[in-house]
Amino acid sequence: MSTTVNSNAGASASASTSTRGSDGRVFSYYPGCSQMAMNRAYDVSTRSVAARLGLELVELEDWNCCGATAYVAIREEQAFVLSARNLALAEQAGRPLVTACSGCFVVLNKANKYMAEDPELRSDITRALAAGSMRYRGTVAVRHFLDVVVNDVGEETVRAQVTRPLTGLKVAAYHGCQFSRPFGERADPEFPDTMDRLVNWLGGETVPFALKAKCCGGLMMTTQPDVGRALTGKILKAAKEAGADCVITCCPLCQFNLEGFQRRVGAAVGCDCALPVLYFTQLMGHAFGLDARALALGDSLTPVAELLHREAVHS
Amino acid sequence: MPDQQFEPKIVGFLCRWCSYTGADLAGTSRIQYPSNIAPIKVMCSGRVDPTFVITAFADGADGVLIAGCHPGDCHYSVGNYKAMRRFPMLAKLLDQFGIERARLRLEWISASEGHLYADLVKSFSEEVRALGPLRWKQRIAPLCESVDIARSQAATV
Amino acid sequence: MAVASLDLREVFLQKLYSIPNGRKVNECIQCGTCSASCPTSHAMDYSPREIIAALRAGMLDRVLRSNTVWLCSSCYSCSVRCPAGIPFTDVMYELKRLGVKHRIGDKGAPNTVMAREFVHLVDRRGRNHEPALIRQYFLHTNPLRALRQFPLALRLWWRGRMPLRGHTIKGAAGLRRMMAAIEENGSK
Amino acid sequence: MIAQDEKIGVYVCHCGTNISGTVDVSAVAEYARTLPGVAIVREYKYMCSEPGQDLIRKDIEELNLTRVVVSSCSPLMHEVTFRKACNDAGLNGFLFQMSNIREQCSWVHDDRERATAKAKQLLAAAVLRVGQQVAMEERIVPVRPETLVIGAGIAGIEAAVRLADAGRKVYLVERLPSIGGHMAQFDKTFPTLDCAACILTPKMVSVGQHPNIELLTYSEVEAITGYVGNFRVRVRRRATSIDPTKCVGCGLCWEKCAVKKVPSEFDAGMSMRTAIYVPFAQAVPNKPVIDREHCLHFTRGKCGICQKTCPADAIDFDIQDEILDLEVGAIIVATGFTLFDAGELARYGYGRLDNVLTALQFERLSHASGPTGGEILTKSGERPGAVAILHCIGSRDENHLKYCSRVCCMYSLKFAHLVREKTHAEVYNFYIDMRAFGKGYEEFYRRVMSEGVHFIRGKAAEVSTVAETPEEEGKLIVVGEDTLLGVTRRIPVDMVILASGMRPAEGTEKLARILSLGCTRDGFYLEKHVKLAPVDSPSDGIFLAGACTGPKDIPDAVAQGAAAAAGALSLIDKGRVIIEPITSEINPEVCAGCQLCIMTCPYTAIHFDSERNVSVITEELCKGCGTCVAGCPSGAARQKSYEDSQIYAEIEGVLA
Repeated sequence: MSTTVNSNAGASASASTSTRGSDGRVFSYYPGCSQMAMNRAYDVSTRSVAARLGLELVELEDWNCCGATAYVAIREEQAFVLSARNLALAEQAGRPLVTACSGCFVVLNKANKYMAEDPELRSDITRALAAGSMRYRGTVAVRHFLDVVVNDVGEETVRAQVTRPLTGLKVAAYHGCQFSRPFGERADPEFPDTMDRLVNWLGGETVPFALKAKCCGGLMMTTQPDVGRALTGKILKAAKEAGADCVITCCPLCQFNLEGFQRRVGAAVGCDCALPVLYFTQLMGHAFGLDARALALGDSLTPVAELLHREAVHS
Repeated sequence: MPDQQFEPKIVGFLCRWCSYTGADLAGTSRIQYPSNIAPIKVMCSGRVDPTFVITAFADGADGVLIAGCHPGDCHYSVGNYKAMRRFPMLAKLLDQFGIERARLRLEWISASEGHLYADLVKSFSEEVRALGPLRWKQRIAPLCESVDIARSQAATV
Repeated sequence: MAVASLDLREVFLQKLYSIPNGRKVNECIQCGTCSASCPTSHAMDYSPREIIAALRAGMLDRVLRSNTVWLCSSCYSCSVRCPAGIPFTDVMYELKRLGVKHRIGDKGAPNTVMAREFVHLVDRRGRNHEPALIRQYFLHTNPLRALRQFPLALRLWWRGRMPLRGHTIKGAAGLRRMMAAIEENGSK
Repeated sequence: MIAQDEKIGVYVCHCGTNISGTVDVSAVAEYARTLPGVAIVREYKYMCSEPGQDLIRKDIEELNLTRVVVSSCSPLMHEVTFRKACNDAGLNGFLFQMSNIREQCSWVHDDRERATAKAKQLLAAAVLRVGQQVAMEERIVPVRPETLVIGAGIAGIEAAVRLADAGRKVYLVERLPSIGGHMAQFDKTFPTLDCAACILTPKMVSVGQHPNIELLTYSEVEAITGYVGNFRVRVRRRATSIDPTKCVGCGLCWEKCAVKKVPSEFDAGMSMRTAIYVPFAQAVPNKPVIDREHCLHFTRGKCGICQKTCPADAIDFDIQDEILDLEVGAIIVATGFTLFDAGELARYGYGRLDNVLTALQFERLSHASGPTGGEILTKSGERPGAVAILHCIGSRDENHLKYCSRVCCMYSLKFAHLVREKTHAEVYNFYIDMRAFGKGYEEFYRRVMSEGVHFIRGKAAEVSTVAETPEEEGKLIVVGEDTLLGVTRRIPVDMVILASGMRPAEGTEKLARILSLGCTRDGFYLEKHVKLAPVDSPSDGIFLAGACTGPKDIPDAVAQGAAAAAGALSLIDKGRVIIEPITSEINPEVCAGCQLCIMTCPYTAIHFDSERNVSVITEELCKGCGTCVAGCPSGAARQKSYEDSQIYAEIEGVLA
C-alpha cells in the first residue's frame, strides 16, 4: 500500500514542477555571453517576439558561461560544471531552460544528456556543485528558442501575429550546425526545415538552400581566417545563387561570421558576397509589425533595415 | 560500499522459447556476465508458480528472476500476461515476509536478446549484492512456522 | 623521439573510453565518411579518418602534432554520419585537451591562445566578454593583425556592439569553489 | 529425495575445450560422485559423438543404470540426441536430464573457479531433478500431407515446386497480385548476366499450372493454430473484383481504366499504372485485380467503364474478401525482404534530387520491359555521361542497418557493367569493402574492373548540387574520400544509383506474432540454429527460406527454398511426429472444481465436467505452457516433464 502512496506523491510532485514549465508559456531564458556584447540584437529581438507570442522569458538569475566550445577544448569536467551550474539554477526556478544561441544550446543539452547517461560524471559534477552549495537532479529540459517558437507555439499563433506579411521576400534559411546536430531531436540533423516553416507562416518564402546546415567556420574566422572565409563564402555564394534576398540565422556566431566579413569573404571565393543577414527573430518581429528599435535592426552590419523597408513597400 | 565478499545466489526461471534461448544466445555470442545466476528452464513464464519463488528464497536464494517473452510475443499467446498479473500479488507476499521487492524481478527477454540477458544479470546481481544476503533462516523463518506455510500462502496467490 | 609516451597513450585511451561511445573508435571501418563530410578536412594534415587510423596504430604523437584537431569547428557532421557511431567531435575535444595539457602541437597555437584566453576570462568572471577576448587574443598572437580588424571593431563599437565593461556574476566565488572541487577530483 | 536403489549415470562433457577451457571438468566429475544415487561418473571429450553416446549405452546395459544425466551443452542442442541414446539402450528417454554447462556457463563466465562452482550447481540440479522424473511414452501424432508456403518470391516458388513435384499438395500464399517477388523486377542477374525473366518465368508458369499447387495470390495469412503436423491456417483472400473463371486476361479493362496515375509498385514508381491492373506482362496469374484504394468506383461510387468494356463479364464489384481455413502439416515461411528506404539518408538526395535512383529503380530502368524499354536515360531523356554507384546505403551503419546486406556489392558491379555496356558512360563505384565471395563473383569483379569502371575506396558522404567549378555546374556531385589517396574527391555525374540494403519485408513482425516466431534485433526471423539448422524455425514444423532470415542472393534463396522443401517433405513423408509429453493433466481426485484453470488456459483446452464437478484437459488441444498448473490452488493440475516436484528438486540443486 505504502508504495502506491509514494508513487502517487512522486507523480504529483513531478507533475507540478513540469506543469509550471510545460504549459509552454514560461521559460528560464538563457541569453548567452555573446548576446550581451556583439550580438545583443539577437537578445533584444528574441525578447520582443517572445512577448508578442505570449511566451514569458524570465532571465535565468545570475547565469554563467555555458562552458562553450572554446572552454571544452581546454578543460572538460570544468566545462560540465559551468553547464551544470546553469542547469541547477534553472531547476531551482522550476522552469525549462530556453536559449536562442545554438552554441549554448548544444553545450547545455549535451552536458544534460551526458550527466544523465554517465553516473560517474554525474557524481563528480554533483560533488563540485555541492562545493558551491548547489544541486542538480537532472530534471531540466534544454530547448532552443527556434524550436519552441515553431514546435510549441506553432503555426496558428505565429500567423495570428503577422501584420506585415513578408510577401515576395526570398529567404535563405541558414540553420547552421548546432541547431540540429549532433542529436537531431526536433529537426533533421542535415536538412532541418524549422526556419523554412516559420518563414512560410510569416508570408515569405525560402529558397532551396543546400548548404542550410553546413558549417560557417565558427571561431576559425578569427583563428584560421583562410579556412573560415572559404566556408562562409560558400554559404553566402550559394544563398545568392539560390536567389535569396537575405539570409536568416539562429546562432550569434553564424550571424557574425556571415555579416561581419562579407568583403574579405567575397574576395576569398571570388564573387560578390554582399547580402543582408539577420536573425530569424528580427525577421519575425518585422512581420509582427515591431519597430526597428525593438528588433535592434540598427545593430546590423548589413543593410537589413533597407531590405525590410523595401519589403514593407511590397506589402 | 557493498560487501565485496558476498556473492548473491540468484535463481532464474527462464521460459524455454524466449528467455532460455536468449540466454543460450548470450553463450553462443560469448557475452560475459556474472555467474551468480542459475537458470531453470520452464515452458512459459506463466508456469512459474509463486511457490517456486518462495521455495527458492527459502532454499537460500538471495534473488529470483522470472523471465519470459515480451508482452504480445508469448509462444502461448498470453502466458506471460498471466505471469505479469501474478507478479504484483507475489510482490505483496514478499512484503508480508519482509523480503525486499527488489530481490524479485520479472523481465522480458526475447530469443535474440542475449546481450540484454547479460546486461540484466549484471545489473540484477549488483542490485542483490547491494541488498546483502537474504538470511531466510534468521529473518523470515521465525515469521512462519515452516516453509510449507509460506508455500501454502504463495499457493493462494 | 616520441613525445607521447606509452603512459600518455594510456591516459588518453582511458579518457577516450570514458566518453559515451568513446570505445567505438575501435570499430572504425575506415570508410572516410568523416573526412569527406568535414568542412575543413582539406586544410588538415591528416583527415579525421587518418587520425583514427593513427590512434589505433598507437601514433598519438603524430596526431597531437598535426593541425587537425585545431581545425575541428565542432559542426558534428562526422558524428551524425559515422556508420560506426564514433562521436568524432568528442574525440577531437579529447585530443585538444590532451595537446593543451601536455603542450604538444604548436600548429594549433592561435586556437590554443583563443581557448586559453576564453578559459581565463570565464574563470575570473563567470562569463565571456567578447571584446576583451578578442583584444587578448590578438595581443597574444599577432598584434599587427589586430590593426587590420580595427575598421570592423569600429563599426561594431559604433553600433554599440563593443561594450567596454564586462559583467562578473554574483556567484563567481561559489563557481570558483566548484572549479576547485572538480580540479581536486581530477588530480586524484 | 532419491530412492535407495537408483543408479544414476553422470557424464560430463569437455566439448573439446569449449567447456574444459573454463570449467574444471574433473572437479565437476569428482563432485558428481558425492551426489545421491550416482553410480557412475565419466568425463569425455565429446559426449555427443558416437563413442560418447556409446559410453552411455554401454553403461546402461552393463551397469543397469536407472537414470542418466549429461552435463554438456544446451538441451535445445542435444537433448534429443541423448534421449535417443538412452532409448536405444533400453532406458526410457524421459529418465534422462541434461545440464547446460556450456551456453550458460563456460561460454559466459571467464573466471575458472566461479564457472566450475556454477557447473557443479547446475549438475546437482540435474541429478536431483532426474531422480523425480518418470518414464513416459512419447506421444505420436499423424502429420497431414499438405504444406503451406507463405511468400511466392524465388525462395517460396522453389520450395513449392519441389514439394509439388514430389507429389505433395502445396498452398502457396502471396500478398501481391502476382507471384515472382523481387526477382521478377530484376533485369540481369550477377555474375552470369542471364536475364532474370528468362530463368524465372518458366518457374512461375509451372507454379501456375501445377496440379499440386493451389495458388492463393492477393492473400494473407491471418491466423494459425495447432502444432507440428496439424496446423490450421486462416487465409484472407482479398477481393480482386474479378471472377477468375470468366476472365481471359485480354487487357481491354486496363486499357480503358480512367485512373492512370497510380505509381507502379512493380516499376518502383518509375511508371504509372491503372486502378485495374496486372502488375507486369508475365504475371502469374495473368488476370487483373482492382486496386480499391484508387478505383473511382470504390472511391467515388461512379465509373464502371471496365465492367462495361469486359467482353467476358468477369468484373464484379461486389466480390468480398474470402476467408479460407486450410489444414496443413508443415509451413514454409519465405516472406523475403524490402529495400532500405534511401529517403532516410537525406544527404544522398533521394526524393529530393532528380536522377538519384534506388537499386530497384535502376533495375527497372535497365529492364527491356521497363519504363524506357531498357535504355538507361536521365529524367530529361539523355544518356548519362557519368554515373556514380554508391555502395552500402543504409548497410553496415550503426544508425540504420548494422549488417552487411550481402548482395549490394555484386549488383553494383552488375549495374556498372550494364551502364558501361549500354551507354559507355564513366562509372564510379564508391565502396567501403568489396565483398565478392560467391561462385564466380571475384571473377566478375575482375571483369568489371577490366571494363574500365572506376573504383573509389571510400563511402560517399553526400550528393551535392552546389557547384564549385564550372565542370560541376548542373551535375550531381558525389563527395567522398578516396581513402587510398587520403583525398576528398568530388565527382560530377549525371546519375547516382544508391545501392540500398535489405531489411525484412513489411509484415514480418506481424507474421512472427501469428506464427510465434522469434526475430533478431534486425527484425529478420531467427533460425533454430544459424549454422546447423538454417531453414528450421525454433517451432517444429515451421521452416524458413530466403531473405526472411537475412539478406540473400538468388542462389542462396533458391538453395534455402529447396532445403526447406526437403525439411517439410521429410516431416510429411514420415507421416507421424513425436511430440514431447509436456501437456498438463488434472487429477480429478484433488480438483476442487474452482475452474480457475479454465480461465487461464490460452487454448480453451480445459472444460468443466459438471457431472463429476471437475475440470478436464483435452490433451490434443493442450500445448503445454503449464499456466493452469501454476494457477491451480489445490495442486490438482500437473504438467508432464515439468512437475512441481521436479522443479523443486532443481531449485534445491542449484542452491545446494
